[in-house]
Amino acid sequence: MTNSYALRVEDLKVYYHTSGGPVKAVEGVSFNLERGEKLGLVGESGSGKSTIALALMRSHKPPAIIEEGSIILGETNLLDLNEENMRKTRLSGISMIPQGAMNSLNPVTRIKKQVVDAISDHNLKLKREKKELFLKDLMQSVGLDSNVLNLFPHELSGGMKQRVCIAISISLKPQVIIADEPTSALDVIVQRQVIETLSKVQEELGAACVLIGHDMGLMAQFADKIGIMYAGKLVEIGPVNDIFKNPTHPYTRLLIESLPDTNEKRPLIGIPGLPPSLLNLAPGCSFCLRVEKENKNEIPWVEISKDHFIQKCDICSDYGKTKK
Amino acid sequence: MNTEYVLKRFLLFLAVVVVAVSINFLIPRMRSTNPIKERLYQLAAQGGVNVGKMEEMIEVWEKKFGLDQPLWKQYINYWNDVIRLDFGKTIADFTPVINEIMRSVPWTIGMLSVATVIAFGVGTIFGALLAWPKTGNFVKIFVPLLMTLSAIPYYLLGIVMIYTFAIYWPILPTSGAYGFGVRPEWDIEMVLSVISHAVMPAGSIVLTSIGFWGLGMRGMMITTMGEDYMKFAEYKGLKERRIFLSYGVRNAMLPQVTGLAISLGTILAGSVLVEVIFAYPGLGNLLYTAISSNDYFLLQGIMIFVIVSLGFSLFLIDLLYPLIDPRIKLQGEQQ
Amino acid sequence: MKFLRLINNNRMLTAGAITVIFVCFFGVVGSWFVDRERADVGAGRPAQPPSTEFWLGTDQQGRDVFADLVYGTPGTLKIGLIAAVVGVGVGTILGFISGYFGGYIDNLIRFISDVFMTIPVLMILIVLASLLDVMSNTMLGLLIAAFGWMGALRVTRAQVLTMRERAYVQVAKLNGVNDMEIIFKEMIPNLLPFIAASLVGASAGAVLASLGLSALGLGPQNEPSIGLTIFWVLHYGALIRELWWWFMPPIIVMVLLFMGLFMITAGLDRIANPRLRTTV
Amino acid sequence: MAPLLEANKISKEYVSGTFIKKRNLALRNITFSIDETPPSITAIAGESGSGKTTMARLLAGILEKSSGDLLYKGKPISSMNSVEKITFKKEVQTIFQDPFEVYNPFYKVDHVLTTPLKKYGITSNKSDSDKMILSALEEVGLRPDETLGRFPHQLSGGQRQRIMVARAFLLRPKIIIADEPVSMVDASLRATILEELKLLREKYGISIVYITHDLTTAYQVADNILILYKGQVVEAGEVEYVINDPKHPYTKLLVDCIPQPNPDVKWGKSSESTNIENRIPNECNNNCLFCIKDGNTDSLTPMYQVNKTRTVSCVSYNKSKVCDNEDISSYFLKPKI
Repeated sequence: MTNSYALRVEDLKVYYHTSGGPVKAVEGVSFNLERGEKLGLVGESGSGKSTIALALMRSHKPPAIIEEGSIILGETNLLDLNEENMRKTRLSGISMIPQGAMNSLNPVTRIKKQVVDAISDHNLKLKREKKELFLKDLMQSVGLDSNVLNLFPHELSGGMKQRVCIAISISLKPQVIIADEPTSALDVIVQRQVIETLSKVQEELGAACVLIGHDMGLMAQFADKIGIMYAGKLVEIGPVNDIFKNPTHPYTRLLIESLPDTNEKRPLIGIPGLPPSLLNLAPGCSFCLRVEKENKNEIPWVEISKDHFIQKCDICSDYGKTKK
Repeated sequence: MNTEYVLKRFLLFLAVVVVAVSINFLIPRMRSTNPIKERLYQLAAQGGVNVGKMEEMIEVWEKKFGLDQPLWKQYINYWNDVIRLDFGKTIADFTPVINEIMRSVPWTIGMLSVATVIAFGVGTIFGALLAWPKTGNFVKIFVPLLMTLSAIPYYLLGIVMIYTFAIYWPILPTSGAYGFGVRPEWDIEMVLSVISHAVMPAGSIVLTSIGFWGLGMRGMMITTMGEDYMKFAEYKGLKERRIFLSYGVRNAMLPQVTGLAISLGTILAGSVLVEVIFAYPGLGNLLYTAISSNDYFLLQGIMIFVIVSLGFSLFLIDLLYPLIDPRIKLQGEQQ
Repeated sequence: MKFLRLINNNRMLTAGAITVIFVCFFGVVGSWFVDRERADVGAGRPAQPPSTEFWLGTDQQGRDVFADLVYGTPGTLKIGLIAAVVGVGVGTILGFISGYFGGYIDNLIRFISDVFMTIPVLMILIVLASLLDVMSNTMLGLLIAAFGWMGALRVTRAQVLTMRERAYVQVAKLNGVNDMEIIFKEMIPNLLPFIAASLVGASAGAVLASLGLSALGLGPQNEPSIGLTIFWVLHYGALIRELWWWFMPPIIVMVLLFMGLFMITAGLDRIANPRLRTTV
Repeated sequence: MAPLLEANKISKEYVSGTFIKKRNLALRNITFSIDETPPSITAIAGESGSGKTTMARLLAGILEKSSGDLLYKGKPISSMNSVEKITFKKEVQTIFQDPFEVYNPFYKVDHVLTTPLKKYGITSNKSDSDKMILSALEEVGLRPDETLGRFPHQLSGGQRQRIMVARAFLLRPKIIIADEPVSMVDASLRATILEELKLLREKYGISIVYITHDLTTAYQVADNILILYKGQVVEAGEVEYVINDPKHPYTKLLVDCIPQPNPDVKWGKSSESTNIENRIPNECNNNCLFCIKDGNTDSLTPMYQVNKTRTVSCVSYNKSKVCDNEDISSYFLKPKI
């Protein structure tokens, strides 16, 4: 059977095994990405979004263990690959733009070597002139001059460093690019430049992209599709317009209502309570716990409109709804 | 290179030299008695000292210290001698102190630099492997051994080694730098003799300092592994060997290399006791001779020589450091 | 309860502490069994192997090796402790002044410490010790301390510098807390593991230096210490003459002490630097 | 009536190097003030390196200024006696950015609440102080049983930051300087903290200086806003107009780069370049900080008053009147409370 999906994640479970019991960082997350599609994965700290990114790269470290599920890149389940094949798949099949833009490049090596390292460890052999041309094109595609190649990381600004990271990440034309809060340390102007660069190269490549973050504004600008993570679970996923116009899960709804904008001044309403501890979290609806309700039943995954799914809990789904 | 940085380092070097020379100048003048005269009279009383030579010696001493002159003049004269490397003559055979020093220095540098480099190399690799999660357990068995050895003072290990390998099982020579019957020429016999004599003193230093380098490297490597560029290196799908060497070890080693440079710089002052215990004819042993025979000029000469060359080598290291860490140039500017 | 958990979590620290305490008590408990006089010259026949009368034999000058050890160990420990407490005390105070107040005073202190760091300490000690005619263990300790305060200064200064910029110090200022109270109530509690580690490290360094000086015959000659024993060992060629009962016991005691101190440092390091809290 | 807090031509220069001096002018000649009534919320916005944190620290008296005067109740801080200084320290409080760093890991969170009550001599009576702490915590919507008696690492970032708001409130200050109070707090909790700051102004008449890089929260919270660029105020005035109708090319660029949480308002639609060089107006005489590349210049473009509540430092508006009052806040909208 062939499918058009670039990435299919099915029922992914990642637990951190601590002395106090398992911390269910990712609990049964499933989503699909078509070629060229941009998914924004949103959640607060500890919601499991960064753990998903690590698991997709299979770069999670003990005590984190992928308990169950599958990560299917094109036709291959990444969880079936051996270490060496997984290494080769990184960058060539699935690549990741890291969070810490400031420190993601080796401080003592010139940029050129850091790019070439990545290429040569994937057995891509180019003749000298061809290589120079390749590197120059690569730099140009992220809007950098080719003389950046001869510099050290500390000679670049934050935005330039992050562009270099993007350039490295697309150098082997992966099918999927993951970007974990790629602009968290950058100023707004540079943030826009970096996100636009990412958007441009991703479109040129036709790669699917997962942007992980907590800034709904950035997601609205970038993504085609948005997934909301809460307490290790994907609680809602859908096309970006549906999510903003018709947020259905109570957490999504409150999150979007709490966002400040520059249209009109209004009272800001935050989400009450705190997210639950993921240590030994009981099954059931975890948002209920935040608003002092309880639902221990299995929460069904419901498609409420085309491609728009939510975890539909009968108890809390109307929580905090203002009558319109 | 950053001028501010060079200036600061050079000033430090000058200060070290000035302080050392001044201490050397002041100490004997703070004592009520005159150590050289005392010692010479003592020798004369026992007989067997060439009276003419002794007179000459006292003359040299008087001239050198010029105690009749005002203190500032003495101080200037003293500097004059230091700059010309004129440290006076030894009591034992009236050879110029600088000649004695120059004869000892190569032995010390030769033996200790080899020992230091070996310990550094082995320790650094060990340390890096210890921190690397995928290293096999067979490496980790060595940890307690290394830690134990690094806790032992090298000269105590030296004593145990002499007893074990030179006396109990006499397989290595106990003392000296080469065998009695061997003529100091560049031939195989001489080389073998030098090596066999250096094995134990160098070995005691290597064994006790591998742990120091290893544990330091392990700590740095653990810190480095938490860095973002290590994570990105993994996302880049690099081969593990490359991540380990070009990304991990390359960065974790920076402080280690500074440490190595400093150890190499301090070699001259490094291990008096090892040389004494193994009767190795280096600078440390010369210092011991100077102390036990109350040889004032020799003592002073060694002190100044060591401190100046040490200060100078540390200054050189500071200048060379930007070569291994390209960031240092910038850091100097940013502060 | 908390203490028990500390013992369990930090076995390195516990093992080190037990070893050091054992070495310290060795002198105290040992003195119940042998008299001070047996550590003097001529207490027995020279160079006798261990027997029921002399448990560890006698040395070349007829001292009881066991008694020498029992009365020499505290001497060595005393030198180390004096040097460490004085050196770390001075270093910590200077580090605080340097880091907290900054400016010219910081530049000056740092410069002096850099100069001291560059000077080869053992060599200076050797020369100074050779000039002092009569010396006691206390004097030797102070002499070593004079060259052993820079490590504590560096550690304290670095910590104070980062702490000074920490927002909690700023908040304390906003809360109306004055400089002295900030140092003692906000900073020192967080510095304790570092100060303790410096203290232990400095003790080890001081014992090492004192052993070296004494072994060269530059230490106190009239009070028993392990270093002095080593000096006599070298002086009388105990190695060549295979008098193992003479030179092995002091070496073993010192190795135990150094290992204990080393383990304590490693244990404290794990408290102060959580990043190293992985398996050893 | 003299303003409550007044910065008069205040500058801050950082100097480094022992032999070769390096100078970095972080804040240039800024004059502005905060009145006691009506209590106001003023946002100071800019990117990293704009000098906004320097500004916060200067206003709070944490940092020493290089030149100019900081006056509280009409009196320069530098010539205050100790009693006046304590009053200033007590009445001008700061909330810091990082809600973890502000706690000494050695103490329970109670420490930051009990200390100021003791040190400022507000009460030494245990039951009084407990009562005050409880009411302050309730004011910021925290349950005392969930917060008191715990160590900082046992609380969430949002809780910790709200305790800091409670701490500031405990001293009944006249001004709170909030230095990026929500940038390190999760999105779902930001709204609550900002709303509390607004409440403190409305209920207790505390003026707020809100330092931020985020123009959307500035818009929601503040009455007026200052935009800082390289240590200089490039535009100031009523927040509604500054954000929705920016005048200075830099403010325009910043506003263009706001990621609006609305998929219909996309960045890409404003097709103008995001490079600063391309935003320099044609008529520019290349004589202001914005237009000179890596520039350092002492001749700053004057502030022009473009309308009643707005001032801009850009040559494109040189048809407008040059501000005759140095104090930019004199052109601010007076909030109605």
